[in-house]
Amino acid sequence: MFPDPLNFPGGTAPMDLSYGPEYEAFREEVRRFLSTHGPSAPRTMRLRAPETIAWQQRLIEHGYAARTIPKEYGGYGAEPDILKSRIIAEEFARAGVSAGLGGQGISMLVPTLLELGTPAQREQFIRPTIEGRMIWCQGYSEPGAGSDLASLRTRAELDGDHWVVNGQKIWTSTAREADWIFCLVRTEPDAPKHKGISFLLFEMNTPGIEVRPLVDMTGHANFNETFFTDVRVPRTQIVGERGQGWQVANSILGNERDSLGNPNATLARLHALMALMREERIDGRPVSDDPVLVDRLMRLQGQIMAMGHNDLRVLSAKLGSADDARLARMIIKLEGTELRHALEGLAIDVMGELGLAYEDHPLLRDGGSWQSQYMYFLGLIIGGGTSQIQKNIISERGLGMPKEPKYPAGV
Amino acid sequence: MFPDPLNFPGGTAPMDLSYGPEYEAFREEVRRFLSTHGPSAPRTMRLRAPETIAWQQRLIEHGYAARTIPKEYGGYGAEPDILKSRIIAEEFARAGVSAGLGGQGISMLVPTLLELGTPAQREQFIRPTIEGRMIWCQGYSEPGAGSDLASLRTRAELDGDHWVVNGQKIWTSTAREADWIFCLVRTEPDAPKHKGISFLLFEMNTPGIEVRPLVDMTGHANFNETFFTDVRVPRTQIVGERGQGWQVANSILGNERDSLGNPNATLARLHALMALMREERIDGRPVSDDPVLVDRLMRLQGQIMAMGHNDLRVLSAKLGSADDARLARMIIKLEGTELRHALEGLAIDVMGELGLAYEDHPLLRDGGSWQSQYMYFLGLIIGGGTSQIQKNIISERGLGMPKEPKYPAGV
Amino acid sequence: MEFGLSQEQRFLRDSVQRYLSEQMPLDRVRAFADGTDSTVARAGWHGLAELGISALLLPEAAGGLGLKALDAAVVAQTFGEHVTPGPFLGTGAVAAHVLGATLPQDDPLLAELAAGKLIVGAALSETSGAREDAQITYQATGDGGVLSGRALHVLHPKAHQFIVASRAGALHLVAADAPGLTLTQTTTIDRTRPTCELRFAETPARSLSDDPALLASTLDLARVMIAADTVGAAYAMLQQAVAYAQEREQFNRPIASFQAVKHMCAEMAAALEPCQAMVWYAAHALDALPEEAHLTALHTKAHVSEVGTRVAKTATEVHGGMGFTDLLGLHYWFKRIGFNRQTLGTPDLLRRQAARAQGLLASGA
Amino acid sequence: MEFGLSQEQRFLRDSVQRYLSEQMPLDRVRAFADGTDSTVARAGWHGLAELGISALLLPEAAGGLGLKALDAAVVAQTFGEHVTPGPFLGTGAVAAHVLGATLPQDDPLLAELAAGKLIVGAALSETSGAREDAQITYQATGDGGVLSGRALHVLHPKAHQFIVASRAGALHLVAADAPGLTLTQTTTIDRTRPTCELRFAETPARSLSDDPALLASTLDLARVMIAADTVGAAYAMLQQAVAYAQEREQFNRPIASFQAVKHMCAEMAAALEPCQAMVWYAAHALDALPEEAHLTALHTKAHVSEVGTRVAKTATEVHGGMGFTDLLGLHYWFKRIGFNRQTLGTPDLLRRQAARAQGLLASGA
Repeated sequence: MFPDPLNFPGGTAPMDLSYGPEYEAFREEVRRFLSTHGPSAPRTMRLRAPETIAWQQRLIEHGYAARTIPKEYGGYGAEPDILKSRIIAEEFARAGVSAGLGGQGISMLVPTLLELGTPAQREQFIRPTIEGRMIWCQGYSEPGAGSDLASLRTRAELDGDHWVVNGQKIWTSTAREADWIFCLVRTEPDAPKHKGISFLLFEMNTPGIEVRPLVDMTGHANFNETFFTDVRVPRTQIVGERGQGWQVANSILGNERDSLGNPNATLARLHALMALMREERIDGRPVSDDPVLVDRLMRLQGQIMAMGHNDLRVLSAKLGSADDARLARMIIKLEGTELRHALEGLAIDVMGELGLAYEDHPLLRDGGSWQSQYMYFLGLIIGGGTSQIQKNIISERGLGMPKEPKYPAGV
Repeated sequence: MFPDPLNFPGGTAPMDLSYGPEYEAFREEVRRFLSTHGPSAPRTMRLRAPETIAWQQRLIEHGYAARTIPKEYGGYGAEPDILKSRIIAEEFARAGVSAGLGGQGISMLVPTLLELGTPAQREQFIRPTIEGRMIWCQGYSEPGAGSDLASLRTRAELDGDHWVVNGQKIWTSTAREADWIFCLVRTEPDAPKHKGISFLLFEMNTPGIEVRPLVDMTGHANFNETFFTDVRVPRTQIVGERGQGWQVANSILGNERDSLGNPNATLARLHALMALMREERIDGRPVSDDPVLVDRLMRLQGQIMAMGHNDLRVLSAKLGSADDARLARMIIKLEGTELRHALEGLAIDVMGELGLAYEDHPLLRDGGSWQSQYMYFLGLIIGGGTSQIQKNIISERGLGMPKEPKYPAGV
Repeated sequence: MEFGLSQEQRFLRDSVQRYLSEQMPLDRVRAFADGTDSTVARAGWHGLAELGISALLLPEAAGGLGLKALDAAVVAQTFGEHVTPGPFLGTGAVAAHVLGATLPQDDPLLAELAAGKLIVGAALSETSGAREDAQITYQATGDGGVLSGRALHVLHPKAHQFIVASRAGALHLVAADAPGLTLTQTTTIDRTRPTCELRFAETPARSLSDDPALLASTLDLARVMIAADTVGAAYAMLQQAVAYAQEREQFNRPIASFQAVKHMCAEMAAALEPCQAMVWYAAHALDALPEEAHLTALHTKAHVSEVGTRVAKTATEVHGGMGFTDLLGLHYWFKRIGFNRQTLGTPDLLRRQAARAQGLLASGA
Repeated sequence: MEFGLSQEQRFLRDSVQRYLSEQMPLDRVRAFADGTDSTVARAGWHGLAELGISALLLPEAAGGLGLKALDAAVVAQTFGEHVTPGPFLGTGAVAAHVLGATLPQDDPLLAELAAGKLIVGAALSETSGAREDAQITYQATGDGGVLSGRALHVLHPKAHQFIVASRAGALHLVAADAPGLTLTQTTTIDRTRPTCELRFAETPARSLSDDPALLASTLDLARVMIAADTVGAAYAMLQQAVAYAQEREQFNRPIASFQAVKHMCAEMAAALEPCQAMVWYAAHALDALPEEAHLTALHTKAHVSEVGTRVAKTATEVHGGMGFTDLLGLHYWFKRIGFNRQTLGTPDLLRRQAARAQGLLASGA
């Protein structure tokens, strides 16, 4: 039987959506910083640009970036505090100021190294990464290993003091810009599939690496394919032990999933859609007076409200409320990406034939973001665990239903 | 690869939706019959009532019931003619006159006996069945054998010249009225499950049979449970050989599936719903002026149109057009029952709180049919092969996708 | 920052759950629904009154517990979960809210209400899309005033008093035995919640409020309570579906191991889980976030109803033929969710109100 | 009684299919779409003209084949299936229908049209929900007349002539090089079908028809053709999804063996299969059932668009990440279906028209 959602343990303190005086003081501090320094922030955080690196440095000094990274590795060294992180994100978003560099090096590799890296690895990689001087890409998925990531085939064989890597990765999003890659490779071909993988780090300028931009349905190359031919990687550039790469990678995969259904971003899009509907006219009449399209908008608003409230519940659970909110967390990626896709799709209908406009069309609305996001969110429905994988997880881990039987390899 | 729907063989004659002069003459003949005899038809065809049997007899004489049953068994003895059957159905429906008795004896058992019964069985059963003097019920499903019908456990063991039947059937719709039952029982417990079943016929007044009405969510007992305790059935009352019951039953099961998505009935409901929307008022304003509810109505009308055209295609294929319309036939039950359920549900929303009215509520609309059909069609989505089974069939037989692996018995 | 139930709310929920599991199991609900024991609802209400449910929303000064909408939502959800008959919506929620705000705190009616002795029905439906041109008008007379007209889909036919919303947005209190009042019981699909039609012919009535804001807050409260009831009922259906799928075997395996069945359950859970947070938030907004309360209440009832309808259908399908029969009683939850959807505003009507509240549909369509 | 395609229609379809498979495979479509070979559409149209496609709907007296809307729908469906660029909609359908009905049968334009030498664009969008207050007005002058105003989302920017619908419901013919005409190419998501904006400043125009019925039948025809295109594109996506699922292995089995994937494909097939019959019927209604033609055309484009959108999304999901990339080119079909949905009336607009055509929404909302 699944954990009874009607009888979860429950909370201890009464409902209180304020963050409390300490946090409101912190919020004021962030606002002061933003009013002082915000105007000097770069509009776009171009990788490696001096103004990017300078802004990133200033953010770290004030504890708005690399907040919980220890000082010895160049971070701010604060204790983790979910509410402060949220306040920072909220205030920077409201002010329209960059809250610092993201990217898979900072969001995924650094936490991994802090947990499982050697002291030498932490020393070598964390500081330049968080400071924006070392750019990473992630080498996980392969053409033949998507939902079934653990079946990956890129192999690395020891040859003296080097791993020799051969194979192909896909969806390597910043491969063209990256200095380094963190990469899952098969090092123990005879072990069961989850136990034959290792987690390697290597430079992208190593001979034998070819990166090809991967154009997607939006018409842009948001991702790449990366090919390895006899790429020689020093033996020590491994995180964790040989064969433990699957666990190393999974120690941080969870973080990625939560972020795909960001309710603040969705709410911002809802408001943009409302504005669009007030401006857009059909036969001279504003779409905001069209009962059928407005009903679709209201349906989405109801869903977005529910997801926003769900997000508060998850936040509260992370803060230690007695409600574990397990199911509430688990459904975010599935519901959040579908909702965004539907929202962007409504905007296209709102615009009628102008909903087809793209790129340099003179009547393009909102920079074409409705059209590109409609497609991009279809990509996100698929990426990071397809909706089918999400439903497997919800039914198995969330509701306690049995797994499908495994097929033996090679059948 | 599934049969390419874009490259099915195609037809031979140009599109022509008229039935042609021969059939229009036949239609005139049916109309003449209806204007002459229609007024004397019983309003409801109560089983066994003398007026029912008299009307059934008159229909058979004119070839409007038991049309293709050979004369020697009491039928009219015509060649099968799908268009004539359709014209009969259309004209009787239009005139609101009963087109004769239905029921599983006439629709399922009689065709089975004609195909697989012994001469003695045909002689004994067909005439009284089609004349409405012998009522049948069907004993197929069991509490433990629904989607997986072939796992049925009601068993029959030979004891001298008799089968001794023990077990339980469910969904036996006319069990309380029936004289006889046609029943699937397990006679070869050691054979593979599809090969251990036999098709027996026995009287419902045989000692050891208990019928319990099965109340369903509509509040009525549309079905029954039927229990067998040492029911003794003469050895000869078997159709086909021992162990061939599965094939005997499947020789006619297909007929049932087609009928659950009847587009004419759905169209009649759509028109009734339109009428309801013109009459019903919210705050004094007719619902037919409510853009959102009308949009839902129009969505359904579009789907119903498509299903009606699909039905014409299937009809044409049965008449021998080169288009085999296999997929078109296969999807009718799934789409048709879902569509009806949605249609009845819209009517409930149209009525607002009066959509809850039931039975003797003084403001009940249309006899409460919207409410009861809403629930009944949920039953039909499940019954006769659930939507999940339908989708398995469509993907496997329609699209050529692989079957799921079978689990060994007893695991 | 704390989003969720407090320890007190958890105790409240657990005590109601325990009472309902022990005293109002499905066979008692059935007995009430099929008419074999018409005392079930009243007896249950008396038992619940002992737990304080009838006094929950009444001010402490009026002998109540002075609890909040969120506490009431917690209780309403358990009623949906157990398909509990009884007058909670009209009496425990609407009457406590309206009478607590309008009667003198020492009015004996309030003490009776708190004690669970006074049952109050609610005639509010004409505020949410009037049918049959039904409406109520109030006329002041020398010694009070009289109501005339007709109210449909009135909750709690066995009430002693009825709270009645007039066309002008005022609220009135009418005794069940007042002259000129005719009550006709009306059967609906949900036998756990009887309804009636009231006809008023210059029926004496006590005027409670002329303030449209009180009517508005009453409707907000009632709609959030209904949504909470639906969330409880839908969770109960999901749980039953998962449990049934794990027991039921076809093709030599539990049907819970079929990916199609798993995904049906996952889709129910994914749609339903945010509804839990939404109902908590909407109830909390009634208590503490006045600018958000109205819009949130509208959206909560609309969205939760849509999800509830889908869960009700899907959970029934997971049960196969058994779901369609009366044997498991699953249809009580199905009909409860249906009743909640239609009562005090179908989703489309509520969404239209939500749009108007935000300045959309300004042309009046 | 015969519902379906005749032998001739099947031959027509097969010959177009063969031509497109051989001469317009996906790499040619890509070359056109990414701008590396802008001649593909024109060259293809010339090749199709040799098969008679440009003459299909023109009367025999005008040098055409005198075929019917059903024949044209068969062809349109193959274009959708192959995501074929080219001027079929504006030239092969709209222009053949309008010019064939309005010009003298010996007008040299008709012979050029039949031969595939005359490309005609179509500026009809303002009839289906005008945007940006765009509209065209016609003013008669001594020696003909002039058009003023603006037309958005005009099909076939490389046309020699444009058929233009005026605000009054009249139809006009304008040469691409007429004085006072400004053409701006406009990029859309679907690179297989270029569009432009036209601005008219007292631009001389030939008046073709004042009859609103001709405009109405033109829109009915165009919408059925678009629906047929969507059905072809959606079948192509379904077929690709089924084929991909059978090739692609994950967890040591073809993903086609997962019940979730099977059911996604089954749902696509179940929704799409009736659309085939619907398009045939709608086209046949244009040819032979005048009382049904308009309503059927509205519903066909609306319903097929909704199904198409669902199929486009689901088929992409079945392809997993590959569906999102440009590698397989699946997105050409996705965008084609999207283009068809938005062009000449989104589903909600068409449903509103369908409702009005049946006397619903009489209050004018």
